[in-house]
Amino acid sequence: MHWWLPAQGSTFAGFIDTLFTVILIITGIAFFVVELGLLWFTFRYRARPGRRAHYTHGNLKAEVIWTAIPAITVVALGIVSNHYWKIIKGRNSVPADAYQIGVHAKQFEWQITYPGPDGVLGTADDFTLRNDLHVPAGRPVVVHLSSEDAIHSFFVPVFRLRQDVVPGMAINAWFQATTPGEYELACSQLCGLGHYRMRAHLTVMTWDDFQAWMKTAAQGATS
Amino acid sequence: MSAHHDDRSFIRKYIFSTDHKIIGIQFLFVSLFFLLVGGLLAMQIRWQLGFPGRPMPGGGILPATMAPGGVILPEYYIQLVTMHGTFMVFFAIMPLLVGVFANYLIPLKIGAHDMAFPTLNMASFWTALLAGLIMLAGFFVPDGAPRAGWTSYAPLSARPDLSGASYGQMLWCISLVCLGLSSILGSVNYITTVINLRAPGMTWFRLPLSVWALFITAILGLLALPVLSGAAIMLLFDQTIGTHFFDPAAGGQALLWQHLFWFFGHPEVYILILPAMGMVSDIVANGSRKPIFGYHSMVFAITGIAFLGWIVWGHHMFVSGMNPTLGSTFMVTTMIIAVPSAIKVFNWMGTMWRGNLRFHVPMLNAIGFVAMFTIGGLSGVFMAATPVDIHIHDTYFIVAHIHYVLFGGSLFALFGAITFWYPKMFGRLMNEFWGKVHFWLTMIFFNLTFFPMHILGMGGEMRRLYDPTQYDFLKPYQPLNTFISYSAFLLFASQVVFFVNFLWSLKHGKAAGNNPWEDNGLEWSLPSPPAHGNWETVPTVYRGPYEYSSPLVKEDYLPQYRKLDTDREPAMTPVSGH
Amino acid sequence: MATTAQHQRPNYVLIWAYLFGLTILEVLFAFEMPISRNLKIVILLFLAAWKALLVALYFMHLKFESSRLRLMVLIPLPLAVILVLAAISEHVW
Amino acid sequence: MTDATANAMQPPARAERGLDVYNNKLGMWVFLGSEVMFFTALIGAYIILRFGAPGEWAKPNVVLAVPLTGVNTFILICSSVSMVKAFAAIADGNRKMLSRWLLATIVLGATFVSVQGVEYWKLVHEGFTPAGYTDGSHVAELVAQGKLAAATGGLYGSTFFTMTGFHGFHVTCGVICLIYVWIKSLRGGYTQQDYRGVEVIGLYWHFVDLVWIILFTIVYLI
Ligand code: HEA
Ligand code: HEA
Ligand code: CUA
Ligand SMILES: [Cu+2]
Repeated sequence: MHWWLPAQGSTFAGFIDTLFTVILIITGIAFFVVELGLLWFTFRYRARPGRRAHYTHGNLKAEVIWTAIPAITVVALGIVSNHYWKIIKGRNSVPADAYQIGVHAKQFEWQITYPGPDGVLGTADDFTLRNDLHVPAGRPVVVHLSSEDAIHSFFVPVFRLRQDVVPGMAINAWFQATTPGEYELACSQLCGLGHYRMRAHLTVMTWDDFQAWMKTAAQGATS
Repeated sequence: MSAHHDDRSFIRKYIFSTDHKIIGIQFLFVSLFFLLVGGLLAMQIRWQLGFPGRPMPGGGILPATMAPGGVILPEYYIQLVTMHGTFMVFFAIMPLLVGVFANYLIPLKIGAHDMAFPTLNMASFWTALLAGLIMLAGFFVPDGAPRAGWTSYAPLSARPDLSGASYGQMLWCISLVCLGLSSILGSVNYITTVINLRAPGMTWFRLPLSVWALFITAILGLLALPVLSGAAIMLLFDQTIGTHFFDPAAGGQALLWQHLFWFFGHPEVYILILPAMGMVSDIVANGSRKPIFGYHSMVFAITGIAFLGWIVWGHHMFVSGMNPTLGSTFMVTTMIIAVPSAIKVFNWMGTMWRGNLRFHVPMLNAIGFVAMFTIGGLSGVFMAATPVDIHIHDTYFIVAHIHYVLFGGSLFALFGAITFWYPKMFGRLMNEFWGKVHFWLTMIFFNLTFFPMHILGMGGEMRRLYDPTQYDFLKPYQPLNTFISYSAFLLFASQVVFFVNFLWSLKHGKAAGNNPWEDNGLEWSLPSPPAHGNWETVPTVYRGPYEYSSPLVKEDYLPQYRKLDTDREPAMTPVSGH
Repeated sequence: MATTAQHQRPNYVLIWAYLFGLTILEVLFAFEMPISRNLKIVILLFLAAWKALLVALYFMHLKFESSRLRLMVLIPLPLAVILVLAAISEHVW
Repeated sequence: MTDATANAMQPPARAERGLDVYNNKLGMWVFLGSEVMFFTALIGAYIILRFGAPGEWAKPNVVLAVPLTGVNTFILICSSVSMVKAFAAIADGNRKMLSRWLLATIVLGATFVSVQGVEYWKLVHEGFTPAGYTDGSHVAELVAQGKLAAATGGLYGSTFFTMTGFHGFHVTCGVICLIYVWIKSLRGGYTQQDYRGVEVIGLYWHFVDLVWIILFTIVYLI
């Protein structure tokens, strides 16, 4: 069990985790200021006989300070976040040379369409596997997401990537895997009673392994 | 209006009453009942998550369509989650905050005989009850309860062939249309009352913050609920008469539902927190024996939250496939909403600073509120940052957030508020000792239950997941899930203390007297409980609501209705008594 | 308020004539005018808004109400616009 | 106990404190605010769906009969005038004219709903329903001839019937309330000193008229 975020498996993971840490530090400071402050006050200013509270209606300077500091912090946070957001999901974020894979979601399975050995989706050598996603590491991959019925969600924790798969919409999501290995693809949007078992194997392979796998898999699928 | 001579029959007095206080108390009992229902559903959720596939103790009484032999079925699990969320949000917390306290407090705190429209008020209660019963009926219809989550995302919710629930899903829509009607009637009433029926001298900036919060909440409810009703009606039509609003196969849009729902939904979550914040402000000032710190900025913060609340709804849809530029816009607005919340948190601390703190049970719960709401609010900042939300959206990180703001926030505030105004409602105080026991047990087990959920969420455990052990990467987390479940059971058990204390004190509590907390509000000038019509002639207000430890008087409180020699009569003349 | 309405009573028949005329104009624009579709839509919306305003100002007496009430009545409108604009942004840019 | 609780204030004798607007009227305005949001949901859904529609939307006057609805619009506008006339009458203390104008409003309103009923009946008969175009019907033929976009058929029916249906429902509620007010007026329930009921129902009625003005333009003409 991890007490922290899962292993990092894509180029997004680095900066998402960093951003997470930065926010944790900022909110952590706010957390300690508030919680320790509360504790201190409850101890320091508890009622004692003969004491009387300090009669005041506020202090403009203090209020301006504790309005301004969070305001500046969160706006800065927003600007920084937006930079990374645009890299991951921005309108034209998908790299032009991304390797294309079709992912069709339906209750309750993932149908993965590979471009076949020629590397081009929509040609005769395309083939489709059920619940078995293989992707090459070290180069951008774009998944063309489509749904048959309800809304599903394409979620790979190690990639830090999630994208809803909405019927009636053609949505692309991209990533670049870094570490070959065996992982899992999960459906993370409630899509019916079988939602909990809508899971696929995810295998990240080096480019050479992937090419080799692609050849055999294409043969296996057509024969 | 005669306050003493009361010759109404029992039915007019306690059942079909138009007295705002009775209606508030009716809401109290009904919504506590629904809170209990929601809690029982949560326990079943926790059983399944802690011990997947094992027969639930006592689960044998459930029919085989839900839990054969006590083993919860996937379809029943989704019903549990859906109904838990729906009941807690719509039928427990919202009526507890708005139904109970807007009704009970507004006229008493502004010095009015009753609501502006007492009959509408009664109608509002009965429609709400009807709505709750319709929702509950979901469990008893063929195919069982609705099962698309409390957010009812279309097209899952629109098509019985996808969700497997036809009648239940329709009942969900019908019930929420009823609830919308009830809320709108209530809001019309609260808004009119606050604007028109304030006692002489009760200027806008002498209103207690609880009234301010309830007033702003009423505006949110007035404008948000009809959007939900409209959306629910369209969804109902999709289910019944074959329209295609949310059906992409015929040109409809799945995201349309999400836009409509969250356009309602986000203001809704502020409906669920603003009244709590308002009442906490009252209680913190009282417990600190100090004027609230920065009254005006508190008011502006409430208004600011309410305004910003309308333009952040897209933060629930960051990864929904919505236009990414909108995502950026909503991220910024969402971030900014932390600012007025910060003002409120720091002003509560400012109120306690150099106070003379009395730790009565309401005060403990109010401090608990500030502490827990802060955690929940801060976890909101993680989700507001779009890149981070990509990873934690729809995981237990969100579930943790929900419960920190709604349980740690709203419900703690409610425990405080109920204890605080209980003596006014029933003439008796709740037991102090058991109140403290309840507070500490709840505080401990609440955190043990919900804090670890952040870890689960970071690890990627999805929400609404029947059986996490299906996934290899979640298997290692199972001990943590089991731990959470044990904590949740103990959390529920701790609520028994409250339950017993509440009921026991009705009869055996210490007699309260008019003003047991030495508070400044107008309601404390009345006997406990106040008679029908509240006042012979409405009181006159001479000052703001938070004059604690004022140098003008020897006591450490100075009620709004107390006239000092130096006070002048307010310019507004009282409404002629009759 | 009743008293104000008494003192400054608008000519209701005139308003009626306006509404009638504008409706005719609308139908004409919708079907008889050889103008571009977008311009047509803009003109039609403008005419509809004009009619709606007439009803609100004169029949509902908003013209004679306090500015505070008028302001209050306006609150929902920006919300409506925000909702629709955000949701169609998908298809517009 | 008297029923006097908070409603005891009689205009124009004196308004309550606050906005200088008496409770019932303020309450109605506030309620209308929620009505705006309700119609925002319905009309907004229509606009959003129409913008995102995969095919072209139906041209005006192909499925829906604009002349008939034009007349109906005229009727509803007239009913607004008769309503405001009723209000003016009682403000002058003329109770007889109040009842007459109210009756006229009721008749006009009922006519509007009836015409709408006829329209619905005709449309459904021609094959245009909330669920789309029924097979083999007149409208389906239009689609076959290419005069009507097939892709948006379902949405067109869904949005049209929902929006106009709920508007019609509001008119019907208005008529029922007006009948109540009318009966009360016959019994002398309104005087020059207190005619709140007339003013409040009038606000509602004009609002419904206003919604129709918008609907007529964006549903029938654009
Ligand atoms: C009472 C209810 C309530 C409240 C008050 C809030 C308050 C906030 N919420 Fe929450 N939210 C919910 C109830 C609530 N929420 C619910 C029920 C859901 C889930 C719905 C579902 O999908 O089922 C949800 C989901 C939700 C999401 C969607 C997550 C997802 O699905 O991916 C987001 C994303 O931005 C979010 C953000 C916020 C933010 C930024 C606030 C802010 O208002 C919080 C502001 C408060 C603070 C920040 C703390 C105090 C401030 C300080 C101590 C100052 C210092 C702070 C800084 C410098 C940062 N919430
Ligand atoms: C106010 C709101 C609220 C409250 C209080 C709670 C309380 C609890 N919730 Fe829940 N929860 C939600 C709102 C709330 N929840 C929402 C909105 C969701 C999302 C739903 C969705 O995904 O659609 C959710 C989802 C949710 C999940 C995620 C399920 C999933 O995604 O698969 C879980 C899992 O553990 C959970 C657990 C619990 C537990 C253990 C409690 C415990 O705290 C319960 C403890 C028991 C009580 C609080 C009852 C006490 C009773 C009384 C005090 C009555 C006294 C009576 C008298 C005096 C007459 N909740
Ligand atoms: Cu597919 Cu959940
Ligand atoms: Cu939100």
